[in-house]
Amino acid sequence: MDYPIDTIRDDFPILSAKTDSGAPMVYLDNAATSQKPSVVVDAIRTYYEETNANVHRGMHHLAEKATAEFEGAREAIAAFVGAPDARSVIFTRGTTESINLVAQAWGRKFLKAGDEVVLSIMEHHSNIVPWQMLAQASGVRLKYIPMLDDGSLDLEAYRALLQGPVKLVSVTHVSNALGTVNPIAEIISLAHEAGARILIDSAQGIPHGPVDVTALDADFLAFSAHKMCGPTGFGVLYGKEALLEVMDPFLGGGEMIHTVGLESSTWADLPYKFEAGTPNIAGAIVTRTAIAYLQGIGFDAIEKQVHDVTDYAVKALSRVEGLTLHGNPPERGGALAFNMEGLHPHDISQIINEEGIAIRAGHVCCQPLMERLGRPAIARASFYFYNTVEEVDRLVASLDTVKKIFRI
Amino acid sequence: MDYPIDTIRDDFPILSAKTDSGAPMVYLDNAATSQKPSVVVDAIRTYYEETNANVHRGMHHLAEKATAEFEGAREAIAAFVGAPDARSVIFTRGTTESINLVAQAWGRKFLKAGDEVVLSIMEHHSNIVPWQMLAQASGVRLKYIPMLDDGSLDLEAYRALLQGPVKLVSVTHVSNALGTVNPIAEIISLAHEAGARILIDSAQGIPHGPVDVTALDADFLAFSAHKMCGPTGFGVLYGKEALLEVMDPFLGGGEMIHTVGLESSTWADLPYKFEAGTPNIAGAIVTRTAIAYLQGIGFDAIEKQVHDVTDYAVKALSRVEGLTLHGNPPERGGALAFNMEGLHPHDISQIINEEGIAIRAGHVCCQPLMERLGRPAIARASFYFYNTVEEVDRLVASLDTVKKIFRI
Amino acid sequence: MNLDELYQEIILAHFKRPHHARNFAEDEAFEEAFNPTCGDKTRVLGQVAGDRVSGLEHDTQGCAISIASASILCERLSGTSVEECRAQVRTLVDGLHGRRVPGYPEQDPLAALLTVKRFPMRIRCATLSWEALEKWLDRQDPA
Amino acid sequence: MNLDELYQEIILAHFKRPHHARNFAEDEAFEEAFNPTCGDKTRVLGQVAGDRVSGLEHDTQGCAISIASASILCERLSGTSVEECRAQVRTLVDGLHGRRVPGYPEQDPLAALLTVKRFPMRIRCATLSWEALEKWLDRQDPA
Ligand SMILES: Cc1ncc(COP(=O)(O)O)c(C=O)c1O
Ligand SMILES: Cc1ncc(COP(=O)(O)O)c(C=O)c1O
Repeated sequence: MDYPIDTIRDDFPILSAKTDSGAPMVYLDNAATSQKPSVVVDAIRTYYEETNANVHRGMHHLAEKATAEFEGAREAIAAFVGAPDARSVIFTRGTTESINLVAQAWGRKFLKAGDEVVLSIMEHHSNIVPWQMLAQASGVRLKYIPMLDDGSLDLEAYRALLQGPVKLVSVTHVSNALGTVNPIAEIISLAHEAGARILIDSAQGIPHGPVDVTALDADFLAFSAHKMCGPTGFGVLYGKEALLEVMDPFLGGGEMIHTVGLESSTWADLPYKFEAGTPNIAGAIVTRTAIAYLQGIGFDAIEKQVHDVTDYAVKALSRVEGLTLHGNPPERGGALAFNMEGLHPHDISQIINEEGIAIRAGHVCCQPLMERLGRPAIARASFYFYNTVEEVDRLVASLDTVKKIFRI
Repeated sequence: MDYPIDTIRDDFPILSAKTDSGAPMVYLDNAATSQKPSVVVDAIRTYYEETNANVHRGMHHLAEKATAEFEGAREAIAAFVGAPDARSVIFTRGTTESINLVAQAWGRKFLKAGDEVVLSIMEHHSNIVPWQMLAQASGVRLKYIPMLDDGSLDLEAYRALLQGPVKLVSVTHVSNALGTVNPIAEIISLAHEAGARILIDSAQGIPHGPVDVTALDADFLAFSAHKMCGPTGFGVLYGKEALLEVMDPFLGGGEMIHTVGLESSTWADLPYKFEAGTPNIAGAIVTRTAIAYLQGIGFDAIEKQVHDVTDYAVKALSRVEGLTLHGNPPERGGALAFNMEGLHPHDISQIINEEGIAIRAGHVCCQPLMERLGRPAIARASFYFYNTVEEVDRLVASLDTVKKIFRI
Repeated sequence: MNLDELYQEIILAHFKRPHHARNFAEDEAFEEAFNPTCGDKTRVLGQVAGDRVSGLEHDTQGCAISIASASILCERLSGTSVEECRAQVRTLVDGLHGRRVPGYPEQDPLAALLTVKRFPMRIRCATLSWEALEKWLDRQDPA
Repeated sequence: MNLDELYQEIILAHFKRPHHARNFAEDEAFEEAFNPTCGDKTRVLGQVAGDRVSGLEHDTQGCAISIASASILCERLSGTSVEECRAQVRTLVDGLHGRRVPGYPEQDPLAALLTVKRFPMRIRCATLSWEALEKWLDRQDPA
């Protein structure tokens, strides 16, 4: 069966929008956030119009219904990531909060001065700064896996780093800048061989293909709903139950307690110990809808479409004179980064925006990677399963306009 | 002009719903979360179908639009609370996260062993547990303002507590259990006279009437959107700029940084220093819609309706034999707590739910208050501006059913 | 859902006049179970001689279901063996969670308790004292 | 929006051949402004003799707007008084934020720079070097 691209695009009304300048939009900023299909937006409405109540604490009709849908979402998300139990699925605001949760609730308790945390040079700021804050608080040392020129991680150097007193490795599944798909199965087993725990930042991974935390033996895995057709303000931390059990709580408040005394309190069971306050209830429930939508299309089909479009883009952009594509990793997700001679990415992005083309320009939250590339900023095009090769053609054509305006 | 209760109720489709048992619903659990008017739900759709993009970092059409709406929401929320500048409005997941933010980013830096934090016995767990966690980490001591039998705070005792080395007072604006409206202007000025900072937990206050942080001279103020017709997963911390400026960051990640190096980073300006990661963008934008909706009805009208209905309920419930209403504070918001002789609140709640009536039963996240009342649990009815005296009548009538089932 | 099913005569009777109920002193050898979402709390203790459990008592703060459940528990299990107690706990808890259908005789108070399974938010009320008993049994014979 | 307005000939000329631009050594007495949302960075230094500012130079990593802006700044303000420099900074920044309309002559490169105000996401690009200059002036005469 052919990939039903037209039907799929119809699921996203925004893809037919025009920009202020009247140009039909080409949305190539999916690594920043994905668009949302109508089923997800409809599910938000249905939640608020038919179910809305606070969860867990009420025994009236709506509270029961909201709680059942909310915990049903947890079960569905647990199944989606291959978690053995819904207890190990913690709801957060997004990848960033998930990583901070581990840094604070696990790192502050179990890491001490001199212990090492291994990151990589291609991490998003959200997988760097929490560890720097931990380092400041506890004296932990940070080490970075360097990158080869093709944009892949230097696994030899990684092995060497693992000789040190490494207690945790925290790396990205897929680079949000270069699109590099890292060999996480190998990275995880090397970490475990060295006796280290591992966190996988799958913000850019899981939107493109399911992850099985049990098969991978990941200790922690973080992702955001908004990059996979879900709502803003919702994300997940998966953690092995045995690890979560012994961790300190993260934030304090309603929901995460067992008993509250004047002097001290005791903590609720998993996963609630880590979920203080009223959660993003609608967020959880419609993230389940988003996952079901993606599964309905099929992750194989999604991967193939993204792969085909990205591949096409790599080839097309390689032919643009004066354009440098960064990296050429063995496996690439739906993102690519480039620069053009004599042009700053901002100007590129601004000009092609007038033709309706949305890409991102800047450090894309990867300043250390920019240092490594020797560029203060890059232009990034990132694709999802609703993008097409025709859109890539429009991107490429728009770069001519840029050159024309800049008399290049 | 008469209060247009029918039009208002029409704004909330869920209010016309029936429960599983076929009874028309009477939603009296507003202190847990409010219902959402259609304009808010529509605004969510509009955002996702016409604007959705990640904020701040892009210069394409959608990113500009999303950023403008997101920052426009901040301006509107700043104006709503009387903040002198939008820089002092921090976006969080809700009241709970807002309070944790202060406990961690301000408390850990500026409070030391022996310093005292004054809370009250009627606080929600979300305004107790973060301070207990701080106490554990830093040796700060917690003191509690006791409560008089009428459900109001003992201000004499508060003055006495302020003789101690108090660095912070953190109290609720309105009790979520008893409905007590605390005299926050007085509480704030007493705290300031004693040289202490003050945080107001306005989760139950601001939904019923606007707060002017500048006039009140509040140092910090926290609230949640979901209790005031807004979405789940969004809340606010207002803080005085001078305080926010010198605080440490809270969570680390994208958006909250200025520069990121391998070893250390520098922080972004306010308010971004406290907003790591992709925020709940839709949440912020539609909270503005919720506030505009409330303003459209008019807070005077809202307050009057809630007051009238609550008053009516107090009188009607007082006539129910065997029913004890807790507290009789000089000023009462839209909540009241009661117990019935020979009955447990859960059974009450369960039985009246069959008649469509949604109240809450339990400790309502106030275990220390339950201790004070000498009750393990209470039944709570809480009202918002769409509730009516007829609904109160139905509540009261339903209590007869409870008695009948229990042969009382 | 029919409330008369939940609040059957026998449940109400046990709630209104709970058997084997008293206020325990803090230093007695009870075990406790607590439901943080609602604040209900039940404590259970008894004696063990040989493999016989006797004199089960409870101290319960809670709703009609949790009190009746504790009362029925003490009445039904006092005088049985440790083995039998454990088996009864598993049977009731599994029954309430719909994992297995216990073969309680129709007039058995346990059959009345089992109807709670149709009210998901109340299942924990019914299991609370049974959790406490299980903890208490664990402490008696840590095998 | 018309891009030709943003990328006028004079802006492009300054971008392609920026005036008074060079790479500063880390120990020179520059001041820096940085835009964290995009990573653009500009550094400015000069000399002050009496109340005269001279020899303004910049070291800018950034887009066409930020580079052209820094280039125009150095060209226009070298040789003016400290007072005049400060006034020009305020005039341009206020003009870009739409708070006041400066009376730049039509052919003035500053008039070209001012068109950036119609592109909200780029205003910071245009003000970056001016922020750095202001910081640098503050250090010269901390009055
Ligand atoms: C007085 C009070 N404070 C704090 C909270 C916590 O708010 P949230 O759960 O939205 O974080 C609540 C809500 O339950 C409350 O009523
Ligand atoms: C690789 C990677 N990690 C972490 C994040 C942070 O995710 P969020 O902003 O949703 O918290 C992102 C998204 O920008 C990302 O691309």
